[in-house]
Amino acid sequence: MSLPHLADRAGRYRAMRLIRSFEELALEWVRSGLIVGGTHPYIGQEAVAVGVCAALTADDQLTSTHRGHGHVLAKGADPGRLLAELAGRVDGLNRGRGGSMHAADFSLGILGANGIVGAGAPIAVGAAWAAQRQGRPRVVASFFGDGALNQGVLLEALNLASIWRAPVLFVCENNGYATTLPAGAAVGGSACGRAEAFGIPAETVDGMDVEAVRAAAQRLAERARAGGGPGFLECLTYRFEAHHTMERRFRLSYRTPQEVAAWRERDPLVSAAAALPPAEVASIDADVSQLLSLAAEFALASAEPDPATADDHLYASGLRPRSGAAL
Amino acid sequence: MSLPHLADRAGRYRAMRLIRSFEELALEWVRSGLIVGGTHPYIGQEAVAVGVCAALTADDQLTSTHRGHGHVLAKGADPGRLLAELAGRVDGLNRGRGGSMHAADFSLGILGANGIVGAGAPIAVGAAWAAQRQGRPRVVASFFGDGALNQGVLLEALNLASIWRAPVLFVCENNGYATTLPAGAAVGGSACGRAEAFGIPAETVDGMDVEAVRAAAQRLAERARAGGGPGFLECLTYRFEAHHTMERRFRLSYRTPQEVAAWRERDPLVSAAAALPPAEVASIDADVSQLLSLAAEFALASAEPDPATADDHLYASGLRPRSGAAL
Amino acid sequence: MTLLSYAKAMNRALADALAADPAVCVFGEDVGAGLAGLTLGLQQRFGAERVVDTPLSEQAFTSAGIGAALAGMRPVIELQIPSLLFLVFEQLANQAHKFSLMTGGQARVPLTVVVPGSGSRSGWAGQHSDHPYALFAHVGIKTLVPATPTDAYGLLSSAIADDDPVVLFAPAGALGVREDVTVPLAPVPLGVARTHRPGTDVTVLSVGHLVYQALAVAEELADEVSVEVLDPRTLYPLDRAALLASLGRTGRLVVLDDSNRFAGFAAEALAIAGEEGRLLAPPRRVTRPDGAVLPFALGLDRALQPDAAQLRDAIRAVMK
Amino acid sequence: MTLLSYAKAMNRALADALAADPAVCVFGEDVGAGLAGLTLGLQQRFGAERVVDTPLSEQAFTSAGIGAALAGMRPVIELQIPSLLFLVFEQLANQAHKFSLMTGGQARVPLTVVVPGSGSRSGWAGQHSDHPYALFAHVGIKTLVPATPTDAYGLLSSAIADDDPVVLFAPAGALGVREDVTVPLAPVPLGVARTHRPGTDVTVLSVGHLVYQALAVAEELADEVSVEVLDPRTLYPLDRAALLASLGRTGRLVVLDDSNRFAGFAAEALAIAGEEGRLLAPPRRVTRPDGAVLPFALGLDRALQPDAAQLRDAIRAVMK
Ligand SMILES: Cc1ncc(C[n+]2csc(CCOP(=O)(O)OP(=O)(O)O)c2C)c(N)n1
Ligand SMILES: Cc1ncc(C[n+]2csc(CCOP(=O)(O)OP(=O)(O)O)c2C)c(N)n1
Ligand SMILES: [Mg+2]
Ligand SMILES: [Mg+2]
Repeated sequence: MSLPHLADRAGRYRAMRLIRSFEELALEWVRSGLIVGGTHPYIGQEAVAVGVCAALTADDQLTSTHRGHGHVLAKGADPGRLLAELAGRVDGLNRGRGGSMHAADFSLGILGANGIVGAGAPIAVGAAWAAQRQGRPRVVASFFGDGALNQGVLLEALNLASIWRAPVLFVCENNGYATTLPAGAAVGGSACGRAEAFGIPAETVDGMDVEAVRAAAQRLAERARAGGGPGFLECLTYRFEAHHTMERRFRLSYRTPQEVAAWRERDPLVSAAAALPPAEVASIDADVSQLLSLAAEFALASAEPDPATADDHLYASGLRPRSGAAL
Repeated sequence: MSLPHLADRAGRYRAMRLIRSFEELALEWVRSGLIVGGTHPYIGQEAVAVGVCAALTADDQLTSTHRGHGHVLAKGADPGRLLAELAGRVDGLNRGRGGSMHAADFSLGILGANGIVGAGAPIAVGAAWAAQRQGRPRVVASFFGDGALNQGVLLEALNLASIWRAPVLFVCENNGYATTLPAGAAVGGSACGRAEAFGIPAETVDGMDVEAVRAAAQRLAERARAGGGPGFLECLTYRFEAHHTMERRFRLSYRTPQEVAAWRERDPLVSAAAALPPAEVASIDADVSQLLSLAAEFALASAEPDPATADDHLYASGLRPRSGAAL
Repeated sequence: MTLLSYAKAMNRALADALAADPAVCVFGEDVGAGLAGLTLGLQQRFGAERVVDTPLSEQAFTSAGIGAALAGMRPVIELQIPSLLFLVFEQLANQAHKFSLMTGGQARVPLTVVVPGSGSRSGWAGQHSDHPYALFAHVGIKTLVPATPTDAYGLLSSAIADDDPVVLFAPAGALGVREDVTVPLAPVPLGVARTHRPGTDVTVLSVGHLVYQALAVAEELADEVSVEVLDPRTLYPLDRAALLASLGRTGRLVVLDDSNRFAGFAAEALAIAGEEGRLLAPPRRVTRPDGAVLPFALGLDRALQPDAAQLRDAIRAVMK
Repeated sequence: MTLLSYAKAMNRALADALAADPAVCVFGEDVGAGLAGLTLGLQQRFGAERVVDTPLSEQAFTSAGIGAALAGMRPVIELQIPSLLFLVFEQLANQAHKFSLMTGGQARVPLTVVVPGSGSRSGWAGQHSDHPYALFAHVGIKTLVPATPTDAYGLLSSAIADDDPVVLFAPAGALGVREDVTVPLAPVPLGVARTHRPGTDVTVLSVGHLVYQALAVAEELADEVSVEVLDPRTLYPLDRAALLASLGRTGRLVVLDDSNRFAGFAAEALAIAGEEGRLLAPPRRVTRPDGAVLPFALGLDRALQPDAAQLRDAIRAVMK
């Protein structure tokens, strides 16, 4: 059974709105210093996370990226706990230890954002392989960007998934750029062509259309769940904001204002909202806004971790490392 | 101008015979203990090294593999110095420092065998990129096996070569196995399909037919030399011997005797010899045999390196490392 | 008398772990054929789905091991060459090691990486002869170097049962050792050193196959000096208490360590001795040189590894 | 008065090298945009064929740098994150470092790898906050950690001119430093330490940005103790003579080192002091903990890095 909160169009619009508003709030918190270190905003790409997660069940898992808030929220993570994590508080998803780039909620099958481009894909393959062995009907979705298409380990992972027929849904969020480098200048051949070359069926969809993403993801996920092996979905999308909040400090010209404006015209929230009665949209928006107020309150109320606990959790076995202070 | 010693059929047969006989001699030397550590015999694959090198000029370069003797000899390295290297002597190509897996002759454009599968390919791309920058009409051939098709760095290298239009000739020696693992079980999709997916033109040839290999290599090399970008050549071949001489100690069953026998029927030397007058073949064989006697004499006459020089050449800048002995 | 070889002991530890726990599985190249000894016969016994022959994709299959570990498995990764650890350094140091802390304790990565045949294999040259255990200890990954068959059995068993990533080096120089096993094979706890020979004048802290060199030299010099031979077994976390206790008895330290000298394991042992020990003489290291790359020719290969003469000199130096 | 920032000094060293030698070239991500400062304006000046924006293929472009170096170029590789050094460990430790010896001196690999922003960047969490310089020193790759703008200029210049592979760490904690430059910028030879402050009681050997912490604490304690602040600048090959000379003056050692403690740089310094120095008191290390992974929350991140209070304690401990 697919995730209840994404079961219908209203739910999916709601999730997209939640991600958008969450990310806007996060931008504010970066500006005000509540979030230290900055974030990679997901704004513009919401239809991908929501469309893909709409094809997943609660037991399904995912691996995410440096630009992970959308995936984490779409799979159902608590926005208050995610916000608390970004602010480095003890009630954060990772107890304040992970921050934006490592946000995870294992109880929901969210195996973590990852700071290393491409690193999530082979982890997803291993988790999917384990599910096969354990006889679970589980699919593992692995999100990554166009830049990750050139990471060796991701390419190796495509092959492993293919020969193992592992139930992985590879989701390439092609937003046209790896930081400042255009995908066209970086990627020889095409995303889908690569996947197919490893023996993996691949489709390209409009990543600004949540329903199109969902439909394609559903096909590939069900195929994988039925033992048909991995699938690959390229979602053509765009990030409306900077690569990273820090980018604002630079004067960069890798994208023209015209290009950004043209993509903003295709805002996935606008088209998703258009399919719903305006009153329902307004009520969802109001709901989300309230939810985020509560999330912000929750995060602000949460304490900063005690420095004395800085190396807690370093070893799962409980081993305590030797301190770095003089004797 | 292509390498003079490989300019005609007789020269190519001669080179194949040299490799075959060299490898047989090396097997003897492994058995007798003159070569320590063993070798990865090239026997059966001679047509690939010779066919490809026949498409190269003296200024062209190559990167080789753990199974590298054939490549090194085909490009023109002195068999006596290669043998001395395998025996760890001071007159070896690498002064006895490299052995089988690192044999190199930079004066001939042989950038080295390599102990790490796949590692040569990106090195070839960099050398080819440099040639482009320096305005030299140079092609760099990069040999690797079917097993290397699953190394991330090699896949990354295909992409780099493609977007840089680097003059690289990628040569996949598909001998059907990576040690004991059949290529069919390891490689999702096909070798050529992968190269094409990165935007690189690719061909498969009969790797037991030196003339077919040469013709295809010539096409791709000339294209690359003319600025047309990299090419990929899959050569279907077979190793007649064990993966490594050490394998003889194990009772392995990954290849049936029937399969080995069927491929031995297609011995590339036999077909190459058939295209020449028998008298010429006999005279070449006698020549090669004498050449190898001299090579063996040369190698045996060469001294073992002085242990006091063990860390010579560690730093090209001449820095001497601190010893590991107590003060 | 049952003579158990080191290689067989590891094979048995893995077999016992596979038999005892369905979560244990193996990834590696040619593990079906058991070329490296570790997995000999295990694919036949436990199936190709648990003892998995992988393509030459060390990075992806090591990461897949991490993913499987996150999903409840206890994967054992076999790497054929010590330097393949360099190839998967990102996966081990940046992913496996960091998951627990970065997720605030949500995740554990019980992954064991085994290199059967670390250090020089005689004639395999520069890229196949590394002994990079100090790198893992520095990064903070549990690092084991068993010297004897029973320790190989016991430490590999404990590694697989451990909830953190562990790297186990089986030195090529010890793989052929055989031991007369009198008591049942049993797990050996991580982080506990072993005294192979008690002594009162000098502590020789020796790693892996060099334990045998230390014992031989200790015996040879027995009339001259009383040498205590201590084997850390686990390099990280190191049994500092055992080292300091031994130094408390002897007051003198020589470390015998087949890895590069600079910032290696021996450096750490000397640092600990300097901070916490009370030494009667300056300590000594016998190691590979700084930045060592082992040359191919056997005489050169040997010249860069610690030898008995160097150890004798070092012992005599600290006794002066 | 010209105030030169650390980031600008590196940028200028690279620009001067590109201008002086057509063999110098740059590979890296977003080097055209100059996001990390190192390459700012250089693609515009020297062209996209010499300052090359690469795809996210660190392993291949680092290896391509090796290939280009073998073909006569002097490539500079920029890596955006310190842990990307883990990703290319095979390429650096097993290929670049070994080529010269393995080919018997036929080949040289003049490759420079620069990480602008090593160590903690405050808020970048576990996978972006490493300071893994000891790994490279252990392996034997020339390892530089400049502390000041003029040293950043001088060491980067020397690295590019050197015929061996070099890794240069530019600590995030030093990138913002500005220096009043009075003499012309010039190369700084590798392997030569620098005394930032002379003293007679304690040698504080401090690495990178921590030099400033050492100087501040030395000043603060000036009435109490005379601290000599020594900066190795090159961690490997280390200027042992300078360290031993300083210890000859002071007889006491504290090492301040922002990397993991176990088998780190500080361990090597203590080992050398133990072997060759004559110490009046047990030496001390102030480092990150063993196996450190920096947590995200700023207070936790800071808690795992060496701080002034720890340094003060250490200095007082060796003075006791
Ligand atoms: C292996 C690796 N290389 C470089 C980086 C630095 N980096 C972080 S995000 C990024 C661009 C990623 O592009 P893409 O995969 O297209 O994802 P997007 O940012 O567009 O979502 C880079 C270069 C990294 N984190 N990991
Ligand atoms: C990256 C890497 N993984 C594993 C090995 C060990 N190894 C050496 S050769 C080999 C098989 C290579 O197969 P292939 O590429 O097909 O070449 P072939 O031996 O068939 O010529 C393996 C696994 C290695 N040297 N490098
Ligand atoms: Mg992108
Ligand atoms: Mg093969």
